[in-house]
Amino acid sequence: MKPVNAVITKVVEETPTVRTFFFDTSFNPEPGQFVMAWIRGVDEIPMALSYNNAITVQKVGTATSALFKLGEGDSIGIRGPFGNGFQLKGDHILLIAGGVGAAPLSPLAEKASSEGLKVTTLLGAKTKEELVFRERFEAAGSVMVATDDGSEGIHGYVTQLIPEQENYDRIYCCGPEIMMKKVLDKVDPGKAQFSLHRYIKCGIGICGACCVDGLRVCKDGPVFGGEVLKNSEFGVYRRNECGERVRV
Amino acid sequence: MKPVNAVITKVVEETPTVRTFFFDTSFNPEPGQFVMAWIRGVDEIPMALSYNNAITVQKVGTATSALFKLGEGDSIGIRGPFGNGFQLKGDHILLIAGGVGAAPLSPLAEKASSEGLKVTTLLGAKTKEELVFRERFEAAGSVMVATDDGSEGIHGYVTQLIPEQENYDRIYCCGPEIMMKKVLDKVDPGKAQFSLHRYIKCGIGICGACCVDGLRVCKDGPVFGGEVLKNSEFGVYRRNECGERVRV
Amino acid sequence: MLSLTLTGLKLKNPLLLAAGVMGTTGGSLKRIADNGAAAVITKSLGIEPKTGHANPSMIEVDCGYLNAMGLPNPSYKNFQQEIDIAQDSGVPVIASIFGGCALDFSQIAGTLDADAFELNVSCPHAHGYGADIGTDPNLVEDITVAVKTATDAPVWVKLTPNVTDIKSIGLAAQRGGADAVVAINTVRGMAIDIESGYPLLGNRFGGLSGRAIKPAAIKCVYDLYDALDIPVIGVGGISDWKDAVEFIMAGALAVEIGSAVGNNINIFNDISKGMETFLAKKEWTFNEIYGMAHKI
Amino acid sequence: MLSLTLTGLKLKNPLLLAAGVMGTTGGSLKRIADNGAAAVITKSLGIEPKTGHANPSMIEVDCGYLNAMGLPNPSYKNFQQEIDIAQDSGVPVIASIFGGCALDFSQIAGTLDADAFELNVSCPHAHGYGADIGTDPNLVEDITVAVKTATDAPVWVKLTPNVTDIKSIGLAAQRGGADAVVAINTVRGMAIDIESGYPLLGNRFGGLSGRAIKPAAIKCVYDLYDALDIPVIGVGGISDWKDAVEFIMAGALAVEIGSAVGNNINIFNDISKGMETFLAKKEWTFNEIYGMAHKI
Ligand SMILES: Cc1cc2nc3c(=O)[nH]c(=O)nc-3n(C[C@H](O)[C@H](O)[C@H](O)COP(=O)(O)OP(=O)(O)OC[C@H]3O[C@@H](n4cnc5c(N)ncnc54)[C@H](O)[C@@H]3O)c2cc1C
Ligand SMILES: Cc1cc2nc3c(=O)[nH]c(=O)nc-3n(C[C@H](O)[C@H](O)[C@H](O)COP(=O)(O)OP(=O)(O)OC[C@H]3O[C@@H](n4cnc5c(N)ncnc54)[C@H](O)[C@@H]3O)c2cc1C
Ligand SMILES: Cc1cc2nc3c(=O)[nH]c(=O)nc-3n(C[C@H](O)[C@H](O)[C@H](O)COP(=O)(O)O)c2cc1C
Ligand SMILES: Cc1cc2nc3c(=O)[nH]c(=O)nc-3n(C[C@H](O)[C@H](O)[C@H](O)COP(=O)(O)O)c2cc1C
Ligand code: FES
Ligand code: FES
Repeated sequence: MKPVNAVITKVVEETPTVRTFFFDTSFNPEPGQFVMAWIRGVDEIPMALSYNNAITVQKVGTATSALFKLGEGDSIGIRGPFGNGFQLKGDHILLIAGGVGAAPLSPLAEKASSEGLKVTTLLGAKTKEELVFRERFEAAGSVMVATDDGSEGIHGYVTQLIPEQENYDRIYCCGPEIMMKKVLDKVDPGKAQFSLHRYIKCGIGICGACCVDGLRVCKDGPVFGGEVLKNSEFGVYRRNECGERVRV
Repeated sequence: MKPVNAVITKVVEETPTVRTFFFDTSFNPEPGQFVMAWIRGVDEIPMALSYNNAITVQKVGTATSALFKLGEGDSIGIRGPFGNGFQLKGDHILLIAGGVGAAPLSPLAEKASSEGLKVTTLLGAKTKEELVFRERFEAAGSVMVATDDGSEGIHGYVTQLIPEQENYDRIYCCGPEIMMKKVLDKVDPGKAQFSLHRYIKCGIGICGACCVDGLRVCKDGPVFGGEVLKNSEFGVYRRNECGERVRV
Repeated sequence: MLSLTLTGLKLKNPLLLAAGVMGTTGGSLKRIADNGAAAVITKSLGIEPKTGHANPSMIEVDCGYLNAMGLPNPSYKNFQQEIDIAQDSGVPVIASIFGGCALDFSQIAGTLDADAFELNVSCPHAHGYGADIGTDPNLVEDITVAVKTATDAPVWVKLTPNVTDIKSIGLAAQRGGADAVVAINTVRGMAIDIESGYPLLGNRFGGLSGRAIKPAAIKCVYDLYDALDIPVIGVGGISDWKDAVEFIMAGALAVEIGSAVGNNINIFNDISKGMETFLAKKEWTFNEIYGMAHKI
Repeated sequence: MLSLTLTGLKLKNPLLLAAGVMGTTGGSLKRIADNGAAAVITKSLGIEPKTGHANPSMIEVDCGYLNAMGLPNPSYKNFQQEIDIAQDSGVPVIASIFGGCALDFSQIAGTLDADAFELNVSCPHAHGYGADIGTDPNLVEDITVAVKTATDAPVWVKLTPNVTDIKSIGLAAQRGGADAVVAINTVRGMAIDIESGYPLLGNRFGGLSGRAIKPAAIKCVYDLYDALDIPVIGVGGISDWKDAVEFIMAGALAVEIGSAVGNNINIFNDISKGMETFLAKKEWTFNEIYGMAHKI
């Protein structure tokens, strides 16, 4: 599919570095699916859908900065939704979100709660101001917070909040790879799903740029079960734009 | 569409010069629609469907002769069905068939009779032996015959059989162009449909080789109402393979 | 809102009937004009009547059509009456012509009365000049010069995409005095019937048209717009108004439509309506979108 | 029933993974091999790591895909470990390589340990030899000679269709000692976003792959089979077993599959099963259909 012209209808400042861009177009994704957002003349980058018709973006570099310059009435090109989504199962689920990793998990939380599941979220960020979608997770269930600077919740990493004994049917996780690796090491991999981040070029499963071993993040993922990630490249190295191995 | 491989399952000798080739493939045409029959290595030629799964061919030249060499188990390529079909209307219809022009009219006769219409057929040929599908027309209604040599029915042209006063709701005609022109001149053009013959190249309405004035025999036809044919090239001239005008 | 002047011809919109489609009879050309085309181009006409290649001469493939008609035509000698009938429609009638040498071309253009000439310089059956005139810049220039000398009507040169560098051929046409170039003719191609091993066309291979060739055509138009000073007329795979807009943004001042006429005889009206609605919605003029992809 | 020997390599079927698709990591190459490919070809490898063009670098269009990846690759220096992982699958691993001059090519081929080399002589960013090595028969011949000198492994030369005469390039490769030619690389093309006027690729234009280019590829394979004594490997638009059979009838001894892997990672198994069933039904051998379109 060619990109559709998505006109921005609203911009919401979620944190000092994170904004949600709402569009005039709904993409009806499974929670966890992503789109390729084309900021014309600049770059095309992968973004999870945080609502049916919105992406939630952390300003980190060229394309995200260019996007932050756009407002209501401006438009970008959007291809997607691509990839798989999270598979919702069980009665009580645990969400573990680091930073803007909250973007794909928030619609999952809402879907789960609307289906009557019990939802517990562990939400981490650098500081209190950078906590993303806290209200959405709270509306869907209970929330525990960790911040790097201790400005809210526990002082430290969100992984420290993972209860040793509590009984969750499923665990869903998205955040920096190092954090996700720690989660993978700590939980029952058969119960957990992780939304991965790799350099995406084609977005449609052809070029292979996004592979974790033989698995395509853009097409077979971005969501993978913990078992296939165990003993894989995940958490060890990723590939840069050239395809060179880079330690995580 | 590319040609399908149609395997000949049965060959029926209808007259000394006309054979019906049945295929393992049904094309479910409207009566009057045609296919492009590709005798591989030889030529591709237009043929009306005389049954759902058959064409009825008069041996007149290179391709038809090559086809006559094929038998059960042999195959040809078939594209289609193409074009429009006859539009069945009214309670009592008149069919006027000259020679192998009976091919597209015979399934029309059967359809009409199965829908309870009264069917009268005027069937013409050079000689008695060359009358095509007489039994099919008889099974569908009444039949009057004309032969050039008087070996059966009246001695003369089928057009002489057209009753001056009788009340037919619709008239359907297929045969040599000169004969059809005579019919057009004699009947109420608003009531009559004619299946035309022009040199067909593409068969799909693009090249324009088959045009009668601006009308494409392969796509807008082969069946046309008498009114659009009045005061047209029809019956006056046709185009040869080069597109030159040739008097009919 | 869509009207323009193209090499001196006044057109009500930028949509023309492509050569070889519904172009053998005056009646068919007139029908297309009556259905909204701003101008119509005849089947390519040569010196002598030609029957063309054996059938199958056109086949639908996955994303387009393969044809090897083999330039069937009644010759220019028999064609003035058809042009006259087509001109009754009130739109310009462009004669597409081909030949084996510059003399053939100039003889035809010097005799026929048409509103413009489109030189089909990719005749696969040329005599004297070898198989493919349109791949040799010198021949293209010579022929263009010859035709410009023979007629006062505007001269368009239609280019083949089956070359290493289409810009060099377009520049040759421009040097020869062409008033416009037309890009592209069909892309060489072939298909095989796997049930029998036979090539699907009577001529074994042919030219690909339709949706499949649009990206190649857009690239040619884009490059020619950059390289030339004369207008580029785009053709190849247009089947809706979006395609037409894409060509114009790539740098086509007008477009021709061929294969898509088969399934929609009213395509010219449909596309012009679609373009008008689009421009109105975007508050853009035709001039603003013309060559737009080069400006950003 | 489908097994064959191709330039000395034993293949269980004639189906190979095309260069640039799932070819950057040993893991992805191995996955494709495990899913039925008889051999896999790596992403094209150059002298230095390359990031490639800005995104969008690949876009689906009407009947295929446009890509302008820009040859992103980690360089041959970092790639032996990936080849080794891929070879664990048990199938031959062919290294696709590119460079700006014969020396680049021979340096890479002389260093890497692979079962064969495929020379990508249509790098759009070659230094020294200008934009398009693969359009110049002399350069193609020189590079082929250089690589043949540097390695004992079979050498395949992959040809671009964007030339006036692909046969002349194929003959040059053959003169240079190539063991096979591969046809075709992508067809140059472009698409424009009509909502904004922007070209849809970061690089503005790119190469067309997928269904749209099959007729062009079949024609190239057909012509090369006639012109050359070495085998032709076909590639371009294959998405089911019928397409593969069509290429083999056109004269391809084996075929490569690229874009269609995206939607069907199991395509190699699917196609080999489909071909086996077809041959059994027709009571034909692989050898009977190989080049069949030339024999009737
Ligand atoms: C499936 C998926 C979903 C994502 N969802 C979100 C989300 O919801 N919200 C969010 O803020 N971010 C998300 N990201 C990350 C986001 O794509 C990057 O932050 C963004 O591409 C940065 O672009 P930039 O030009 O601003 O940064 P740059 O200046 O280009 O570089 C900064 C870093 O961004 C990353 N990056 C750049 N281009 C790409 C690319 N094509 N593919 C992957 N990473 C790239 C690289 O790691 C790079 O080092 C997601 C990534 C993936 C793979
Ligand atoms: C819509 C349509 C339906 C037809 N249905 C039947 C039918 O049911 N039964 C039947 O016997 N015949 C039918 N015909 C006529 C049939 O197509 C010709 O008899 C046949 O093409 C002759 O081929 P040939 O090679 O044997 O003759 P040739 O040796 O090629 O020449 C004999 C004559 O056949 C005609 N012819 C040849 N090629 C074509 C072509 N591509 N298109 C049209 N006419 C051609 C020409 O008038 C030519 O002068 C139909 C024609 C049309 C247009
Ligand atoms: C059946 C057919 C016949 C054609 N005949 C001619 C011709 O006589 N002269 C010519 O210059 N181009 C000819 N063409 C090429 C078209 O004019 C056009 O360049 C090409 O088909 C691409 O446009 P499309 O994709 O809209 O069909 C022909 C194309 C078709 C499909
Ligand atoms: C994303 C992508 C990347 C490609 N990269 C290369 C490459 O690095 N080297 C090369 O020789 N061909 C490359 N190609 C061309 C393919 O190998 C193949 O020749 C072309 O895509 C046609 O085959 P297909 O239609 O099956 O995809 C690439 C194609 C695609 C789609
Ligand atoms: S980004 Fe191309 S396969 Fe995933
Ligand atoms: S035969 Fe081509 S339009 Fe009818």
